[in-house]
Amino acid sequence: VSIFERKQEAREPYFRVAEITDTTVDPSVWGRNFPYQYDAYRRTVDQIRTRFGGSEALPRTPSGADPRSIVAQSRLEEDPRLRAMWAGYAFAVDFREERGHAYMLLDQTFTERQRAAAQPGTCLHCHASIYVAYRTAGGGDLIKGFEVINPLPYAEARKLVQHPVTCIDCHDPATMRLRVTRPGFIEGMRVLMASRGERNFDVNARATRQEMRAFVCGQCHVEYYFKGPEKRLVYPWANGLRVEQILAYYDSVGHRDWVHAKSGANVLKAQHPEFEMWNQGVHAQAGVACADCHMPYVRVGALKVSDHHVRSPLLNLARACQTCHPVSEGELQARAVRIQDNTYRLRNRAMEALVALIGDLEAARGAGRSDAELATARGLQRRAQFYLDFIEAENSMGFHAPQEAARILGEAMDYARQGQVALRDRAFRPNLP
Amino acid sequence: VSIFERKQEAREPYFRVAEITDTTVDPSVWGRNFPYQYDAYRRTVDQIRTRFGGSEALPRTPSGADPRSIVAQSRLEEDPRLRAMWAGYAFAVDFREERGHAYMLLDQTFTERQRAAAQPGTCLHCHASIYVAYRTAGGGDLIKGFEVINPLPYAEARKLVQHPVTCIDCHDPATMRLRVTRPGFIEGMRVLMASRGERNFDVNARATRQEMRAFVCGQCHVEYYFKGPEKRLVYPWANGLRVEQILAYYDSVGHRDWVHAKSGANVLKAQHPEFEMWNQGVHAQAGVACADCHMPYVRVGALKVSDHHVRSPLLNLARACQTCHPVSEGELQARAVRIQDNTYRLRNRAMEALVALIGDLEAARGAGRSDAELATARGLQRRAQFYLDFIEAENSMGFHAPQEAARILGEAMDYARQGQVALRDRAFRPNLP
Amino acid sequence: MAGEGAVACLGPWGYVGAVRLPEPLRRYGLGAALGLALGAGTFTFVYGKGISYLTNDPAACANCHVMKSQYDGWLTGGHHGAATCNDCHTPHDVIGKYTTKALNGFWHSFYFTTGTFQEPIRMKARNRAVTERRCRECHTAMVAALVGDGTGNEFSCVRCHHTVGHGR
Ligand code: HEC
Ligand code: HEC
Ligand code: HEC
Ligand code: HEC
Ligand code: HEC
Ligand code: HEC
Ligand code: HEC
Ligand code: HEC
Ligand code: HEC
Ligand code: HEC
Ligand code: HEC
Ligand code: HEC
Ligand code: HEC
Ligand code: HEC
Ligand SMILES: [Ca+2]
Ligand SMILES: [Ca+2]
Repeated sequence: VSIFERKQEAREPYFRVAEITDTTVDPSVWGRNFPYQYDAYRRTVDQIRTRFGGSEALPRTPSGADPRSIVAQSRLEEDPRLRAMWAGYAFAVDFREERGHAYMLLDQTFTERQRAAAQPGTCLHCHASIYVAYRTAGGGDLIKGFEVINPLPYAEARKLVQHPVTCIDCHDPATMRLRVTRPGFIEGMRVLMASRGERNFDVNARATRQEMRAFVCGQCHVEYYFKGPEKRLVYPWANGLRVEQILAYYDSVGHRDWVHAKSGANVLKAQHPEFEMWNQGVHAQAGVACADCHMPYVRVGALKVSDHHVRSPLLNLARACQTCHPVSEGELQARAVRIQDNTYRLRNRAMEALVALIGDLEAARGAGRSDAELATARGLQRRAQFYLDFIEAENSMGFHAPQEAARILGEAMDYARQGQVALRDRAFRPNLP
Repeated sequence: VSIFERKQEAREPYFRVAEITDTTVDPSVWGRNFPYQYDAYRRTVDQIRTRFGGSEALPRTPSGADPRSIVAQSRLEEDPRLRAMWAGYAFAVDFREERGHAYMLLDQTFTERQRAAAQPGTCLHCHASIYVAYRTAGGGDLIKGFEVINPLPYAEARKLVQHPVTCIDCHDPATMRLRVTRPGFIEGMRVLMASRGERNFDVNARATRQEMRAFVCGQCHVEYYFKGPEKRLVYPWANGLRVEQILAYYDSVGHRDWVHAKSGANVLKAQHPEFEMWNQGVHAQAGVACADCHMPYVRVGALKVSDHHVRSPLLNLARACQTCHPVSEGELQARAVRIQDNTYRLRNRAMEALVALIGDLEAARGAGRSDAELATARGLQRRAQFYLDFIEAENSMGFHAPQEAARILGEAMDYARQGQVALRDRAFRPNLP
Repeated sequence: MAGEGAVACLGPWGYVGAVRLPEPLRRYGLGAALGLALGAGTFTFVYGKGISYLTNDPAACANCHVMKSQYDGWLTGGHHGAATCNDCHTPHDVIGKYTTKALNGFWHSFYFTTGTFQEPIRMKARNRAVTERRCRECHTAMVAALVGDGTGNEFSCVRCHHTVGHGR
């Protein structure tokens, strides 16, 4: 590249060679206008492992039911205690390390969890470019389309989409400005802000640009559940984003994800609460958004573009961190890994406590003790397990909010061990939050 | 004036009007050469409270035994559960919020802990300008003097000193360079470095200037115990600075501070491990020293000097934090307090767990259960209590190392609750580190 | 700085110091790359207004867009009326000044043209030492009491004042 081109580029960032509208799903069409972003976007197929993140590319023999020739490593094999924690739920059958965005639709379609239980159309909310499909199904109305697609059987809904998350899910095609397109997030933010005294919050109208750099990710990287027979996707934020506020919400609506196969407790599965945990950390407090670390600016000639190769920042420390932290990559790596190692050790302690409680409950049940006798301990299992899973399911191994992650794991141990006491002492009164 | 002299002048902005030597204890003499530092040093008499730090000036009626007309607030009254934790130990009689350096000798001399138990000369190591006294008592040999003064009865040793910590304790009078003068720290660093493979570590010879800006504080703001009948002051760092490494050391030498009055357990008191905890935080990892926050630079006319008014940085946010963190004071305050509030809530949960275990042990003992039956639970009390006290006694309410503080409190709960299980189930095998 | 992938660097005034070889030189070999480097570097130095290095006008530094954020930061920063880029980034003495300018000018042009520099751009040890000295030269009086222990065991100003030049 010669210097002439560089000067040139600074003045002429891109050409609109293709027309894109609010129904253009295919990213390759957008890519004709924005080749740098598109090229990077396609690189989310890369699989590189970090100590706790990224992913490993494991070859497998494709079968009729699952044609994938490469999958990410199984987390169940890495830590078999997870099977005890999720006994009786589809997650105990298949749960893998997540990988790049390119795989989201494939991995959802072919996970064994699909065969272990019948899944609804709701699943696609976060695994496909479904914005246009919602609008079409709703006759132009996003929310209506959402309500139409949610209760469909997965296989049927699956026919309505073709791509993993694409440009249109995060961008307004006319201005390229960020926007959120996901009903779950739009409604979740509305109840959250209502709990803070703001009624009828409209996230697309109200969010700042910097907030949007986190909100587009918060569309999917959040805890959720399917509400009622209509299988509506709901983000459980009516009381706030902290783990105890979310659990209080589930308790208040009497929700359980399943009945634990060993203990008989009404338990919950936490799922990727990155957005919620990030919110509790000092980075969020300082206004640092997901995109700052996961899509840092990269220079292409004279232009600065956002790296659309969304991935682990630990594979990209210079750009992801050094803009703000003027220290060496080795030092940054060390700081992150220290936080993660601390979290990991504590997670393992908490896992021991939980598995011990589950074992005790199983034994007590086997010994024929009544549901009434087991109620307190089961309640404590529900709580301990949700807290532990909140960190287990969060994908940064504590990095997004180090103190909060340790706090939650600490409390998880407190509840699990109290459950063990309760099983041995009917007079015991637990100390809840 | 020749150009040479000009350079000299610029390098030495002070007039050496008074001669100071390695026996000049009186800070007012040093103050004639270094008036800015001396004036600030004297302001450590100020008492202002922050949410968790600083101190409150409470008036009291002086008595013959205790002539102080103002003391800091009692921590025992703020949280009576502390009396249960320390039952049978002098700390359950009197324990107050610490205040400025100006009070250290006074507060030590007149604390009721002096009357609750006979204290040795060792105490003075950290509450008086004792460097010259050690050298004198040792005939010029610092360590020898230390060994002479340690076993003296407190009242006798007390006569050998007059000042709280002064200039000579941290500075070389000839060059004004920082130095450490405390045998406890010198020996502590030696065993610590030996555990990392470095033999015969001489801290004064080896430390960088930046390290010294923390080491001078680490002379006193550390966990310690009195070893053997010679009452030698020992910093328990032979395995490292983390709480479990310190406890492992105490276990290996069979040390206990006292036998718990309610439970009969062999327990330990943790004391102000600021240096140890700071070491686990991201600030230390980034090379930020105690003096950076507690003695930030301050402008006096055309000069800038280190603020010798050592105090809570939350009373001085602009200088203590803003140079490194270019955000508003309100925002900095919010970040610190959020960390502290999180720690405080977790500390309270851990306190509940510990007090519950102590209650159970007391009841079991009252019911006549044998020492053998109580052994496991008592061991767990020792561990839980030391962990909790490590954070309780650390004076930053988690700020110095937020994640580590939460980690330790979390483990404290795990051990305390396991103790409760053990009391109810003789077959129970605890999960230790 | 010397070590693997480093060579002694001859500036216009003789031996200057060891310079870490950039990636392309290490990859393609010194001899072949040097010709290319000189050609490309000189070309950019002229066309890309590398000559800016020889002036004191901060706007000249911003001739390279990769210096723009620093320029913008400097415009609104505390040193705007007090120090130019070169005041902080080149030594005070004449020889040192032009050696630094020539070295920086050459390498920056080279990197800029080949596009091989790592981003975000980080100040390297040699330039850091220059800047640290410059702080002390202007602020002698202010910091005399702090750095005057004569041990050479001085600590970094930028450790705390990392935002002074152009923010971060
Ligand atoms: C200050 C930087 C930073 C911010 C802000 C941030 N993250 Fe992360 N994130 C990280 C780091 C570091 C990791 C750990 C990566 C690893 O272990 O390889 C991580 C891990 C992840 C992972 C798992 C990645 C993997 O490779 O397996 C996901 C998913 C994720 N973050 C999503 C988010 C979302 C969503 C947000 C905003 C709500 C966010 N992050 C905000 C730095 C950040
Ligand atoms: C439409 C839903 C959706 C949106 C929007 C979304 N993600 Fe994801 N993300 C996923 C899914 C699903 C996966 C897992 C894919 C798989 O494992 O097959 C994933 C995976 C990731 C990973 C893991 C990559 C790895 O190598 O392990 C990171 C990091 C990540 N997302 C960050 C982000 C960030 C940052 C944003 C916003 C800029 C974002 N995501 C927006 C659904 C989404
Ligand atoms: C609220 C958004 C959301 C919904 C709804 C959702 N997912 Fe995901 N899914 C994600 C995100 C984000 C990831 C990546 C992070 C992770 O794996 O923890 C992911 C990862 C996955 C993965 C790869 C990792 C693994 O767990 O093996 C599979 C498979 C998957 N989801 C299947 C499903 C199925 C099946 C459903 C419906 C029952 C579903 N998802 C519903 C957001 C969602
Ligand atoms: C998961 C969300 C997400 C998806 C999917 C996504 N982008 Fe982006 N995009 C972002 C974010 C975040 C930014 C930064 C915007 C800002 O700072 O305001 C961005 C910025 C851009 C910009 C502005 C220039 C820049 O690079 O900062 C362009 C152009 C762009 N994206 C094009 C695309 C194209 C083309 C695709 C599809 C191939 C795409 N984006 C897919 C999140 C996304
Ligand atoms: C856009 C700015 C920005 C980016 C990008 C960024 N950080 Fe930070 N980071 C901050 C700020 C601000 C703080 C809060 C302390 C401060 O003010 O310096 C912080 C704090 C931290 C801390 C203190 C620990 C804590 O409590 O979370 C660590 C460790 C850290 N960052 C590592 C990283 C790493 C690793 C990356 C890259 C993956 C990164 N940061 C990316 C701005 C950033
Ligand atoms: C990055 C800044 C920082 C560093 C470095 C630091 N501290 Fe602190 N320290 C604080 C803050 C903030 C508090 C909380 C003050 C409060 O609650 O009012 C605190 C509290 C304290 C307190 C209690 C003060 C009071 O007002 O009651 C002591 C004693 C203390 N620190 C000693 C040390 C020692 C010794 C070191 C080094 C080993 C150190 N600190 C390192 C910021 C720091
Ligand atoms: C010779 C022992 C000794 C040394 C050296 C020492 N301290 Fe202290 N420090 C004390 C004692 C004792 C107290 C409590 C005095 C009291 O409550 O009467 C104290 C109190 C404090 C307080 C609490 C003030 C308040 O308002 O609550 C802070 C902050 C503090 N020290 C920081 C430091 C720092 C920073 C250094 C090093 C620059 C240092 N100390 C060096 C013994 C020492
Ligand atoms: C290793 C250093 C060290 C030794 C030895 C030491 N102290 Fe202290 N002491 C401190 C520090 C540092 C503080 C301030 C921090 C705090 O209070 O936690 C303090 C605070 C105090 C206070 C004020 C707060 C309170 O606890 O009420 C009293 C009183 C006190 N010490 C008495 C004693 C007595 C009596 C002894 C001997 C049995 C002793 N100290 C031995 C370092 C020491
Ligand atoms: C508890 C430790 C401690 C005590 C006591 C102490 N100083 Fe200091 N002093 C420091 C530290 C830390 C520095 C910073 C030194 C450095 O950065 O190398 C310092 C720096 C100085 C300096 C150099 C200029 C400056 O302000 O940074 C002078 C002069 C000085 N102190 C005088 C005194 C005098 C006079 C007294 C007694 C009235 C005194 N000091 C007591 C810790 C102490
Ligand atoms: C440990 C942190 C630290 C280091 C290292 C440091 N400074 Fe400072 N500096 C400060 C603080 C804090 C202030 C603010 C003092 C005030 O506001 O009273 C300051 C103030 C100044 C000022 C006066 C600012 C004004 O408002 O006029 C100058 C000039 C300065 N420093 C230059 C330097 C130089 C040159 C060095 C290196 C020799 C240096 N500093 C090293 C923390 C530091
Ligand atoms: C000499 C520089 C310096 C000083 C002074 C300083 N900090 Fe920091 N602080 C850092 C660095 C470096 C980090 C690590 C993250 C980063 O690189 O920004 C950090 C991290 C933090 C964090 C992240 C949380 C964590 O994990 O501990 C907070 C909060 C914070 N600082 C608050 C403060 C406050 C409040 C003060 C003043 C009492 C202060 N800092 C003084 C340099 C400093
Ligand atoms: C020809 C384009 C160009 C011009 C003109 C330019 N720079 Fe640079 N500069 C660069 C590039 C490219 C780099 C990155 C090189 C690297 O990382 O080694 C850089 C890096 C730097 C660095 C940090 C690199 C190091 O080695 O420490 C400093 C400081 C700097 N420039 C200052 C200046 C100043 C001052 C001026 C004006 C007198 C200036 N630059 C003019 C292109 C330029
Ligand atoms: C060419 C002379 C010169 C150089 C070189 C210089 N300064 Fe300054 N600096 C000044 C002057 C003059 C002021 C007063 C500016 C004002 O008050 O507007 C100043 C102001 C400051 C201030 C207070 C204002 C602010 O921006 O925060 C600090 C701190 C400071 N300098 C630190 C430094 C440091 C650190 C360096 C080296 C990295 C440095 N200076 C290099 C001349 C210089
Ligand atoms: C008052 C002193 C001062 C002035 C004036 C100044 N700089 Fe800097 N510059 C610094 C310091 C200090 C750093 C190192 C920052 C760090 O390490 O965080 C730096 C770093 C840099 C870097 C490397 C990027 C980095 O963060 O390491 C570049 C490029 C640069 N300066 C260019 C310029 C340009 C161009 C100008 C004029 C528009 C300028 N500087 C003016 C003090 C200054
Ligand atoms: Ca992954
Ligand atoms: Ca205090």
